[in-house]
Amino acid sequence: MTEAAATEKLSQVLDTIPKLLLDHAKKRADRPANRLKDLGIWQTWTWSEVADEVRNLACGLAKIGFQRGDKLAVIGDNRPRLYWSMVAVQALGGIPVPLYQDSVAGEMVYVLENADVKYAIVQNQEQTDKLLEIKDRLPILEHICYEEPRGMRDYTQEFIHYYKDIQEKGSIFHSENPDFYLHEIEQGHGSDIAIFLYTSGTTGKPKGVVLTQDNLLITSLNCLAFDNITGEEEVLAYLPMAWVGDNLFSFAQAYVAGFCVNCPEGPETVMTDLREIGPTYYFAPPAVYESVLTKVMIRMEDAGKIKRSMFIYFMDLAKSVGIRILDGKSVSIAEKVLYGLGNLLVYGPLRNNLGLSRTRLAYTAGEAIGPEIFSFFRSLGINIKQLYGQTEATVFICAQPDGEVKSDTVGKIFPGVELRLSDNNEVFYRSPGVFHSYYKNPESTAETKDAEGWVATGDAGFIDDDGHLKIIDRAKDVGLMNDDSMFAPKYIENKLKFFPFIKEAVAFGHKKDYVSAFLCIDIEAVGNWAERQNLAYSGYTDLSARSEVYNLLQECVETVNSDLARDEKLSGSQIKRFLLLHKELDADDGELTRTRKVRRRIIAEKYDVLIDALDDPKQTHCEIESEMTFEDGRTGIVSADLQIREAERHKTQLHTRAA
Amino acid sequence: MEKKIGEVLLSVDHISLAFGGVKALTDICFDIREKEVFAIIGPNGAGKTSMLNVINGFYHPQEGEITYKGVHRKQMKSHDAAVQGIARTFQNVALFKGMSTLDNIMTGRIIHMKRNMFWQACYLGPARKEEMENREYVEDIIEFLEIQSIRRTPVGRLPYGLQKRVELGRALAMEPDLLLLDEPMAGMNIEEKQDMCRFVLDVNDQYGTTIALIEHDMGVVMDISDKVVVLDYGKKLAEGTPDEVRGNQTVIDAYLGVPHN
Amino acid sequence: MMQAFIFDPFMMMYDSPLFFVEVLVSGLMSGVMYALVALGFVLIFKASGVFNFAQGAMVLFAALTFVGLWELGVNPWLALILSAVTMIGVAFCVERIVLRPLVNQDPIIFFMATIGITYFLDGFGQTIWGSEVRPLDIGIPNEPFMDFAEWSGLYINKFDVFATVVCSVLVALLAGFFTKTKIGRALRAVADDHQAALSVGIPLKTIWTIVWSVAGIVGLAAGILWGSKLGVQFTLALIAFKALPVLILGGFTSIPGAIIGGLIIGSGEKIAEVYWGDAFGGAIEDWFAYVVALIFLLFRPQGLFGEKIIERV
Amino acid sequence: MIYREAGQFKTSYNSDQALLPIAQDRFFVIGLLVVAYFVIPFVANDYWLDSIFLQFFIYALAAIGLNILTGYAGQLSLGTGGFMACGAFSAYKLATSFPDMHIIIVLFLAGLITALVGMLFGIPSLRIKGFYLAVSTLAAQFFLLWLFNRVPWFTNYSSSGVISPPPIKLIGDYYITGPQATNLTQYFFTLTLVVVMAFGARNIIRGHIGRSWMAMRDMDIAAEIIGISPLRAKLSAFAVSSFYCGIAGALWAFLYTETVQPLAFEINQSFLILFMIIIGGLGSILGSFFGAAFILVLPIFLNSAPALLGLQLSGSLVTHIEFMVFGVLIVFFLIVEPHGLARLWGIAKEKLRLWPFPY
Repeated sequence: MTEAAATEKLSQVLDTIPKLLLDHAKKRADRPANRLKDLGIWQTWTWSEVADEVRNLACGLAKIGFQRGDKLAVIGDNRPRLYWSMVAVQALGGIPVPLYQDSVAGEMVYVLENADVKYAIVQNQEQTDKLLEIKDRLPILEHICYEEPRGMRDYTQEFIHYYKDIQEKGSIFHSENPDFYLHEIEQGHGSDIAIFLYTSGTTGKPKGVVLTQDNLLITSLNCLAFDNITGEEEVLAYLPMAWVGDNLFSFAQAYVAGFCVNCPEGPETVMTDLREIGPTYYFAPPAVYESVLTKVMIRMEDAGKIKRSMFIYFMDLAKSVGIRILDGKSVSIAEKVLYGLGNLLVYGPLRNNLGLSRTRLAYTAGEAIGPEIFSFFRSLGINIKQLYGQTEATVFICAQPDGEVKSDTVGKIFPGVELRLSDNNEVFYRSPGVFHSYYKNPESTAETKDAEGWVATGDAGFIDDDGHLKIIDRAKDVGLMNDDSMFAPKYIENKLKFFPFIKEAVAFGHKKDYVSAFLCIDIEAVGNWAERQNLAYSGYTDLSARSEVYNLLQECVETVNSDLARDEKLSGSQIKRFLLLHKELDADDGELTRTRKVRRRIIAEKYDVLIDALDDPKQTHCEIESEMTFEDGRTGIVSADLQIREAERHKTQLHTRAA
Repeated sequence: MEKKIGEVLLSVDHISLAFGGVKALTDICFDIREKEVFAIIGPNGAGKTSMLNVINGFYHPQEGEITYKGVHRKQMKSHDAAVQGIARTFQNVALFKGMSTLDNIMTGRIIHMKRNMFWQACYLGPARKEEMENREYVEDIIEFLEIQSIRRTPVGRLPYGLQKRVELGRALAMEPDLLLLDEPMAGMNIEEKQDMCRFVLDVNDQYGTTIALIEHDMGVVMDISDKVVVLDYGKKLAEGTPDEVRGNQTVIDAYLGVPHN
Repeated sequence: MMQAFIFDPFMMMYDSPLFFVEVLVSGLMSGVMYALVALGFVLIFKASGVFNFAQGAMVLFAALTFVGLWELGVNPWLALILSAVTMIGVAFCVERIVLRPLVNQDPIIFFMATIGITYFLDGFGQTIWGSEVRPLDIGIPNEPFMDFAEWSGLYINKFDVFATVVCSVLVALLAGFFTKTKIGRALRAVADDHQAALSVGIPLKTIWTIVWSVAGIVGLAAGILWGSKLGVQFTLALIAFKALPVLILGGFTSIPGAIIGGLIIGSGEKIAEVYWGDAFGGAIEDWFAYVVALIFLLFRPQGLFGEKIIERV
Repeated sequence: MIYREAGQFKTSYNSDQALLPIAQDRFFVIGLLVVAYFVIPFVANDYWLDSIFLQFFIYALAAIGLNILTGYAGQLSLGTGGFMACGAFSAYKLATSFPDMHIIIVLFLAGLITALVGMLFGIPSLRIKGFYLAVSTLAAQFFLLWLFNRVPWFTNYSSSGVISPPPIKLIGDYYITGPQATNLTQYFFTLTLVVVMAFGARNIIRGHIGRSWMAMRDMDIAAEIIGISPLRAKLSAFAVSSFYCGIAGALWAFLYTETVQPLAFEINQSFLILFMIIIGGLGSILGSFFGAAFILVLPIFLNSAPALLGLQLSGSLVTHIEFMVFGVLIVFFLIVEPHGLARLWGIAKEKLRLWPFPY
């Protein structure tokens, strides 16, 4: 049949991403689909161009032997060509497996062989070298294809291909057998497996979450309806492609809604690129918002007196008025006028400088976000909302509808999702987004997903009066202290981390008499504070050993204690003793996951000396020697003598905390 | 991989140069071949820079002759040399302080831009087209040298290491056949030196440019160059592959200033 | 036409050699005056590398002050001293207010700054002393030595001779000052490089103040001489423009250059005016000097006595 | 503060290298033009149209000319007046010899002739630098004025030094010169001319020619070694600069003073224009406008200020004070802000873009 007719036929059932692509190429041929900041400008591809690129790539892959069901690894920064490769693979009925581009070769091996990866498309020489380094341990890895030719001219091995050469082959192949490509797409269906996403795994080896086309597309559709997202949006794709969030927000949704995905020039230019693009729809983990806020505050510290006081005045105003306006609550004329003025003088320019002036909708998830960070952005008039989800659910479980936004909940149950709580407060859900299985891992699959398709999140939480879900902690991490009071480490740690001075915190209390904690200072914030106190210091270790700094953080800890004291469930878990770690927790040292989640067990093993010292009330300080990885990848031993502080604890106030 | 050294590109034939009474160069001869990384080394005041100045026509030797691409020349203006494909960088960075990184590199394209005043003034058609083409070429260089983030920064504000990189970019923009580098690594830290070495090799490799460089720090040179000439007090001490030169006693003496006894 | 340019002038010279000599001499005399002004430029340029466009203005200002004081009934000698002091004051202010903040700027900026000073001094002087023309009679009659004339038939102006004498005295003094005194040697050193000057142990700012004062006093002398010739008025400031070509010829850094350049321009100008003026339509002094200088520039940019600059990379 | 750059991304080099890449700037300029074309003509009285604005435009044009030479190409010139005179007289000769030649052609040719003369006097710049050059441009100043003063051919042998340009039609019955010319016609004509030529200059500056000038200015040796021929660069700078000055001179004589006389172009005129670019900003087209406006408004202010304070000052005294003030201002700007008002403007703009952040 003719190409046109075929496309026509396909576009009736748009149940896979490749079919959606063909549809867009027809309906919105000349609208931008992807942009990439390259060679100084935003190189743009329209939907029809993308369609051709993808077709050529797909045909090219087929030409070098890509079969249905083959797995193709995608490794690199956010690049249109890498996104295309995922579509191309799906078009051929294969399965793309995006990997975290910053993980070292050693870490990649497991995923690559667990996923039976046969093909790999990588960004550049760096990634190619990683693969070559481990190739002999991956017998089935057949072909490597690189996107950026820089420095690749000496790589003459026949199994290494240049992206464009493959497309070259592809276009020839296509002209030889024109209906191959469409035929392949035709065979695709919603129930097909769309992608493997490896959960970074706070514990043990990563697991390959298998998601189907339906998972992605149906969830996307629900989300579009929920937030009325249109094809006019502009998004910036800057989060790791291997992470489910990026897959949904800047891949699946883009293909469903047909909006434009922009890729930054490189990791170091994200902020400027963000500012240039000014996305209308934005997603970031709390960490990003936090660092932005910190930067804003630090920069304003250096502003002139008048300007700073003006800034402070209007920010206070915004906190009371801005949020109400955003939630559509009533505000007096006077307040409206003042806010308008503030908008002219502060909020507008600020939004603009942060690149968020066009942002209709911003999401945050993954971790709890600090209340003042959250309210800061909302008071600027940026509609930032929280959602609760996980890879296994294709992200969405709960989300905050417009006008019902709170800093301490993760929102209402998402359309199409059923939710129930077990007696130990663990959250279970069932939804169209529920994952197919863990790849080659039936037992974990069975553990997590029961016969009726209910999935255990492993999170403990409860539904508040407004029907919002409130997450306390990982269910298995919620421990009991020797006095049987409940101990929710994550909850406490988050409360600590909400202070700009504290970068990371780890609390211990399970089966102990009292709670104690490691704190890591935020070198940027504390360093700045030190400068203002004109307190000289030589580096991170030195700074965190200063008693002035200890005093500073002690205040934070005690505030948290008084906060905990308000909630009789948690009052018992106030922090008694704490110390400041001599080094930052670092993913390279295995202390954090790539998504910067704390790896509790590993830390517990590594720093057992410190924990013992904390548990022993007599000790006031403790020697520690630990290995750390430096910027350049070399490792070395750092040793320090850390002092231990006692924090004041409060009596339980009998009234419960106000929501 | 093996790279092919080509024909003689430039040959220096019995060159002598003097300022007033002072002899800067005496009877220097050597050949630079295509695709070669050619190093001129020697202690301070050995006449290295004067040699480069002679090659790109800034100084005019009293005696001797230079043959470039088979053409003999005695007198020549340095801008003619540039047009014939000889580019260079300077020992102490010679960027145009008033301009941004981008503009500085764009100046390197001037010899390739021909549109006249009139077209320039209306900035239409040909002039604009020409501008865009050259911008594209320059952007490639910017990416090649990994200086995207400072594209719009006035060069005056850049740290020394980056300035040197921009200067290299400007020279590359001329699409030279022969690239003269005057102490490209002077005053750099180890890291910057390594970067610079990488760039020099990549230039030689990707653009196939012949490179003649002066270097003070012997170690660096030996790693990257195919051929080395050693000058001292304006005279040629030795010539050959890095290893030959390294072995050469007179060179070692001259360099380490070991007195003969 | 051709005849007017090529033939006639030489005929005239041949016809009356005496007249030619007179023209030549008077030319040389005014050349001496140019030299005097040029001297001021050279001093400052030598010591501070600044091309002091304000020299002319200083001449005018000095003369105005002198005349002004005299008219106020001050004894001329006292007036002379007072004006000298004023010029030193000016030098002091210039160094403090203009030069010091601009130190390490490139010369062209200094040059433009001195244009600023020019405007200020012109305005200031005339604001205080008014702008009407003031005759100045220092008792030297502007007439030839009659008896010498009778004896030789050459008419040589007393005033010119006086001017020449004053001028040569000044030059002699300066030469001595530069070669004999410690400061003088320091000044020469500065010309070469500022560090050297410091090593001599004299702070740059002192040197600048001194040199500007000296230039000011030379200006005063020039002002009085020119003033008593043309009357003290704004046009004195324009003398500076005459001195520029002299500098080009003589080179910016050479005192003898200034003198000889002055003589060449002075005499050349007169001769050109007298013999070729009509052929060109008169008043060619306005530009003659410049064109000479220009042509000269093309062949010897550094001037008769200036050092050649070797450019380094 | 007023800048909202988020979302203003460039998808082509063309838009990236546009004259005014930022939308807000575009609006601002467009706004200015609208005011200049549709507001001022209808509110301003003849005095303002004829003296202030006309003079302003012409000065701005001359300042642009000098700025090209001194600010961009780094060749100091004190001969501006001479070149303007050259423009004025060549225009006069053209207009009288070819009565029905259109004014635009007259101006254009006058510009070209001046350009040639400029190049002639620019030749020494190949050998000499800085104030040596300044001197050679002074030569141009004196020589040219003498020429027009003394050689009767230039004044068509008219007995009086003062001669007025012939009336010329612009279009239809609209006269651009002579008694029938209305201020409004002259205003619109000059305005348009200035706008067009200003953009022209800007375009040349941002192209390879402009770059070669700036390269010469910033470091001539390096410039030569990257293949810029000093001959080309310097002479082209002289040519373009003189072209602008020539046209400015012609306008001055034909439209503003409506008499053609060397007196109007003597050395002080040259200095005045030099001051404009120093105060306005060396190496900035915008600065040329600032400078022109400043130098123009200052005397008016000085004249009216004493009266406001109730003082009575004689005209000559005011001129002297004017001299002093100019002198002080020049020194002040050279010390405090060598890049003049334009730089201040630039700084203010940066602050607004970063607002509320300090950096």
